Amino acid sequence: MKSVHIETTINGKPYTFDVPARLLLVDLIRDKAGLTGTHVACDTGNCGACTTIFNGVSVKSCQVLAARADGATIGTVEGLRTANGLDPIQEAFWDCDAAECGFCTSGMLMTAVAFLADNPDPSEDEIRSAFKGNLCRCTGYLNIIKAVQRAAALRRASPARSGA
Amino acid sequence: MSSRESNRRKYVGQEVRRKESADALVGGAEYLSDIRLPRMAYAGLVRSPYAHARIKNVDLSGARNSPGVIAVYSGDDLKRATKPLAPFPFTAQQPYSSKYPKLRFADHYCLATDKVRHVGEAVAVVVAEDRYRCADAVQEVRADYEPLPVMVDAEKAMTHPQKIYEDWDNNIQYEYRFSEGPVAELLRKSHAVVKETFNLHRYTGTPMEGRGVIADFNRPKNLLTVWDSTQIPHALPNLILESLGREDVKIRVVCPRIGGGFGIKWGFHSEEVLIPWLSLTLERPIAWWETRSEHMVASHHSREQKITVEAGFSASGEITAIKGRVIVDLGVAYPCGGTSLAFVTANFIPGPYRVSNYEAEAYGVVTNKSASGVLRANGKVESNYVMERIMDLAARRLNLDRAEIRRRNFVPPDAFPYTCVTGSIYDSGRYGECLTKAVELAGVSSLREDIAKAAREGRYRGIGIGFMLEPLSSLRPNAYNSGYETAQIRVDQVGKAWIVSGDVNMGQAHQTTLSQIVADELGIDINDIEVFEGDTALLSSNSGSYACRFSTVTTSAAIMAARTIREKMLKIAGHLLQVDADRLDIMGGIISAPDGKTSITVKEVANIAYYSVNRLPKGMEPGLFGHRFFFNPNTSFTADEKGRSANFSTYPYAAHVAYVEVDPGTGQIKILKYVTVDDCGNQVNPMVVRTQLTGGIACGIGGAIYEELVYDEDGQLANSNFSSYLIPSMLEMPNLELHHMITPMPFTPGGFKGAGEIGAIGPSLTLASAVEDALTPLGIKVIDLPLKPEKVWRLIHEATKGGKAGAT
Amino acid sequence: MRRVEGDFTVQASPQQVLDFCGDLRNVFPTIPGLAEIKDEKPESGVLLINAGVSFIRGRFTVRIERTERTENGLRFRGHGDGAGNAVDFESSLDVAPSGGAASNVHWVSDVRVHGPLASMAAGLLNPVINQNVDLFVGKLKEGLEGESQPTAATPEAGEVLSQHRSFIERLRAAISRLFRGDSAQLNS
Amino acid sequence: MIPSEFEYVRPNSLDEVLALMHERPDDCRVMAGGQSLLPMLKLRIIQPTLIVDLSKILGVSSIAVTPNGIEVGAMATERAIELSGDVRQKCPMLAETASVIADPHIRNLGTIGGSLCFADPRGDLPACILALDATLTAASTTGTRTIPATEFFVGPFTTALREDELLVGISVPAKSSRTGAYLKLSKRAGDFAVVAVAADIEWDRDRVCRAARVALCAAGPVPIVVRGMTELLGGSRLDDKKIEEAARHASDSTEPFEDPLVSADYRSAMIHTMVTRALRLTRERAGVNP
Repeated sequence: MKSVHIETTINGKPYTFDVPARLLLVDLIRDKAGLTGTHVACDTGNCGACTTIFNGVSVKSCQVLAARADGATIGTVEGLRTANGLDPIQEAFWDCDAAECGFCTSGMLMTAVAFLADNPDPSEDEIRSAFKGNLCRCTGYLNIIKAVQRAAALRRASPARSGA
Repeated sequence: MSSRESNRRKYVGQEVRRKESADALVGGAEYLSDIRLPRMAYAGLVRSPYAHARIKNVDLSGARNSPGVIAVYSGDDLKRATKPLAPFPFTAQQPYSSKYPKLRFADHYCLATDKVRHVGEAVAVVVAEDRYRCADAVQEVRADYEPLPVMVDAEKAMTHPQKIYEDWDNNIQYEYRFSEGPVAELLRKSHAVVKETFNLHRYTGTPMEGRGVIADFNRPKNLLTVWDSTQIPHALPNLILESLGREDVKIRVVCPRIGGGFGIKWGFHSEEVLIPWLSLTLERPIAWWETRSEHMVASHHSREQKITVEAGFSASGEITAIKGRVIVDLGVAYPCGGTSLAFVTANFIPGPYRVSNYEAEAYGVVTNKSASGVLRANGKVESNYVMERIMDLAARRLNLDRAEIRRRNFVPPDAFPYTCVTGSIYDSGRYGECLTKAVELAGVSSLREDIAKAAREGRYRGIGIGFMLEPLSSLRPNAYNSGYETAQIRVDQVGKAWIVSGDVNMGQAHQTTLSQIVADELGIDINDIEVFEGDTALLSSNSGSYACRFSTVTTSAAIMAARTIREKMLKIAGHLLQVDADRLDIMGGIISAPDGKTSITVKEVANIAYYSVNRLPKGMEPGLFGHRFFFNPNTSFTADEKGRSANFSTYPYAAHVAYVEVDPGTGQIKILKYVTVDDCGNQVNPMVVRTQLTGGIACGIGGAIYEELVYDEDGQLANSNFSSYLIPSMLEMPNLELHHMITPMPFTPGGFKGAGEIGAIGPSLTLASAVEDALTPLGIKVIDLPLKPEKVWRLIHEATKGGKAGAT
Repeated sequence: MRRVEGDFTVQASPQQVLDFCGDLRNVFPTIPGLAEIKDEKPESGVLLINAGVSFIRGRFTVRIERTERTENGLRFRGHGDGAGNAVDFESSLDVAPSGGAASNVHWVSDVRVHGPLASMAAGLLNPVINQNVDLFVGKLKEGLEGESQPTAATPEAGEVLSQHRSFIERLRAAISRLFRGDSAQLNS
Repeated sequence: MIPSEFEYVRPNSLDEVLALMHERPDDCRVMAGGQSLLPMLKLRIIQPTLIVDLSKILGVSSIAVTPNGIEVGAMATERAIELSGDVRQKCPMLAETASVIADPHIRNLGTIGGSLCFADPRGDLPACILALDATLTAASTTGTRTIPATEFFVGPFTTALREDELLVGISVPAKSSRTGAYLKLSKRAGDFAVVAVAADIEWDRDRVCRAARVALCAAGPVPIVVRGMTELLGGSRLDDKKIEEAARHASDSTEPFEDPLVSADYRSAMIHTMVTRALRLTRERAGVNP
């Protein structure tokens, strides 16, 4: 059939959709769920601006059919902020001036969330390899590396408050 | 500054966190493609697969009955309904009264009418209910073409009989000449002459957010609102109306949050007429934003120039004379500002050096490629590159140290303001000190031992030295970029300040830095300030954001506007406190007398200024409002009798030193150390300055090694998406050591010069110098760009046909 | 522009080769990815072709015409468009006797690919074009030598013939036309 | 950026998939991780009529160590292979290859089966399994068959699988003492290879080369096993002269295609450079100093 029924969870909230089979996951998030914090900056899966958390791992949501979201749990940038303020990763990006135009920032943040979950104390080289698939044109990346290192330190100091 | 003045300085100079990041970090910033309007329809463009072909016919029937389609139009429809695109950046077809520059424009409608001139030129547009079905319908349009010979070499196109524009006598769109002094004679008599021809490759800025336009025509109000991810909001109302051939419609242009520009959104593009026309015609909101593949062919490119430089030197290394010839590949003659590339390059080949005898001819030539336009430090990357290469080659020829030959030619510190040979007035600088500091901080002498050790192990390490001077904050006669900027500040009834500037924020922290400046001028808290840019309903100005003019004219207009409000607040407070106004000071929102006891808050003064106006001094108008213009200092609109013109207002500069290893087996370059010393005048926010410089250097490294737009002889672009157009990732970006000098801009209240572009100039010239130094044993000259591994490998391979160094 | 050329010897006389190839109705069935013949005349035709390789196929509407027939050669020109791409090609066939009843055919084809496809698969277009041309020449050779048994049994390198069942019947019809001797039609 | 319309089915079992592939061989397109397929769909290079999503077929994503080697399910993700202790221990070159593919986000979904069936001549895993002398298992409604890796890649994007066959497993034979290296030269770290070399050397007890396999990707229309490496390197301790000979032989026996972004002569020279470096690294990893 050319359309699919989807029951999914985004940022902890349940959603139900009936969408064309060809719909991309990034368009489900942006157009159907109205969460426009996730962005699209290329059409070949290279830029990483659409990175989100999908069943616990980071994926490029433009490289996944929305149909696959049925029964999945999804995390987007809008889910990072909790009742008691920003996630340490968001604070670290702000302190280290790791965002300028902001278009790649949501992808960078979600990559950092997934990466720090598995690497609480990463080296600089490990950070650089983790962000190989996330392009930025404004910052020149060095502040993003510092932000991830700072976020790792903040989370090690108070692991309880990590988001997503 | 007096002591009272100094404690007033609270924010400028501090590393304040960026206000703009508050919403971006939570996914709350609204970019163009995030905007949703009721009944919004989507436009999709049908683009030519041919680089040069006559359009035989465009069959729209297939698309017309495709599901969800609202309307379909071709070039002929648009030719009947609109005018050719207005000649941005000029308000008139013949802007210059002087003999040179000579410039002409072509009649382009917003869809191709008679023929297509580059791959990706739009021939038809489809409007549909949603983006998905729009993409299906675009595929159903059948266009028949009759291929024509394709021209992809600018130099050949200059004399080729095949015309890209039938009504032109040749393919030259722009011509510029300059001559000062007996150059030919001096070159003949020079001790040494270095002559090279540099082929600089085409690349582009690819902001993460591509271009996009949404237009919504409200017939009852006769109001057309245009959302546009653009750097020239204030030029667009006139450009759109002129190109639509209409006078009656009110236009409001709104820049939503912009995801990067870098000059690629400084230009007038066909979609900025087509989408508004569709909304006027269909009376529905219409949205279009480009895919990345579309961006690579439909947004402009830059940098592609062939430059020949012939420079004479005395025995002690002083420059005697320079002759330059510049050919810029302009691609198709769209009105996106590419004509200035030849002018800027030709005007600044002499760069930071004392040159009094200079001759230049420069051409902008059309070819069957996407249009060329401005891109971060356009004209300056190219002119600095060729001159720094010439200085290195002269140093080698004259057996001089590379830093020493530069010091011997620099404009000395006491010569400022210095009128250079082509007429520009360099504002202030300490060039020699800057270069010396960079060489010391990089530890060049200790690196020499490292290099010797590596050489013994058959490894190629080298040091690159580069100096760059960057002309900024420019203007042109009879043009949208007329060089002034406007700032309007209003302190409201409760003492909050609302700033509106004619500039455009696309990631350069305008909101943060303007808040810092105005908070200090008004003595209020930075969080009591809101900044608006890019909305023509709030303010009218000239063009928008380019060439770091924010640092020179926008900050100055804001400072002047703030000071008029400060003066009025002090007058009101003085009247109320019965204290002489000029003995009062404002700090943290409190206006107080020197005794520290008598004071009144800004909020109370504001309340009185708007409500209890009876308590105002006699005859004083209500309200706290300042609106000032600030013109580019030390510039002139017209060239003098010798053709010398001063189009740029301020001149930051920098020295870069790179320590690299070249892998002879693959040609790859590994950057081991990269040190910079920048002088961008006073700094509003040192953290933002460092980030802007780092981003600039990343753009420079991309252009130097990884990014390349390759056209084959059929005019097909070989890399039209992000899997083949290679932007540096985090792994390609070396750590940097950034150092600074502060030589204020003497002609503006703030003294800022700007740091947004200069980073992009350094890497190509510095890495070329480093690779050349590393391969000294092979006697290689690095001339052309990019420094991609294959090119470096070929330099080594040809120099070592005997296979000595071709070791793996 | 990509130039693809080669030559092959075939067990047919130069005259037979020129007759066979001169009538495009014989050549069309040998084109890999052929989906439908919309219009078919000896000197020209319009075809629907699923061009590409294995699962990567674009649907192209292709017009081919025989532009010239000399004493020992043939010239063809063609244009195809589909999915926003366009392909133009000019091909030439030169035939010379090469002992006994065989002849040597030298062919050259200049292929110009326009549009997103040209840039998408820039580096890969060459092997894909080469592979399709090898297939085409192989089929043409078979058509010329009148080998009747279809070669569908053994999976051809890069082309699993079972994908184009209708193609085999067309090949047989073309061969039978050649040997039924209604050559009058061929020389029109 | 937007795929054309297609039908979508997400079967729960392998048999359902095989039945579908049997009924509709002409227009059925299977999707594993989708990381190679999605860009092709978005750019409309591929416009399939039916997509069969394999993501619910879990039985074929396991990685198991067996007495005669490693069995990798076709649906195992590149990330799982990269991080698998078993693979790192038993067959480190396979883990090394997986780790240099694209970026972590792509590897989290991309599967080894998807990558092998896509058969991009510039793909990393095809060259790797050739050097490892692996065999592949294909299933269809009529049963399963094994295909040696050397006969699997038939042309660019074309494999020996029949229309109704699904790749279900890859088995890498254990070798008593082997070392290997996968070296990739690409412009940026995550890009497709300009050239990549998979080298696998078997050593006898006193560290003399008993068998050598070298495979190249992006060196031609298909991933290539360089013929005659065992004859050339066998019996040696891979001294520099032998390695130079092997590297020149590898470069001479390939004819890379011309590409506007990478010229053929540069690619040939890089085959020479990278084969040399891969063999030296393999030698080093075996603790052999010639």
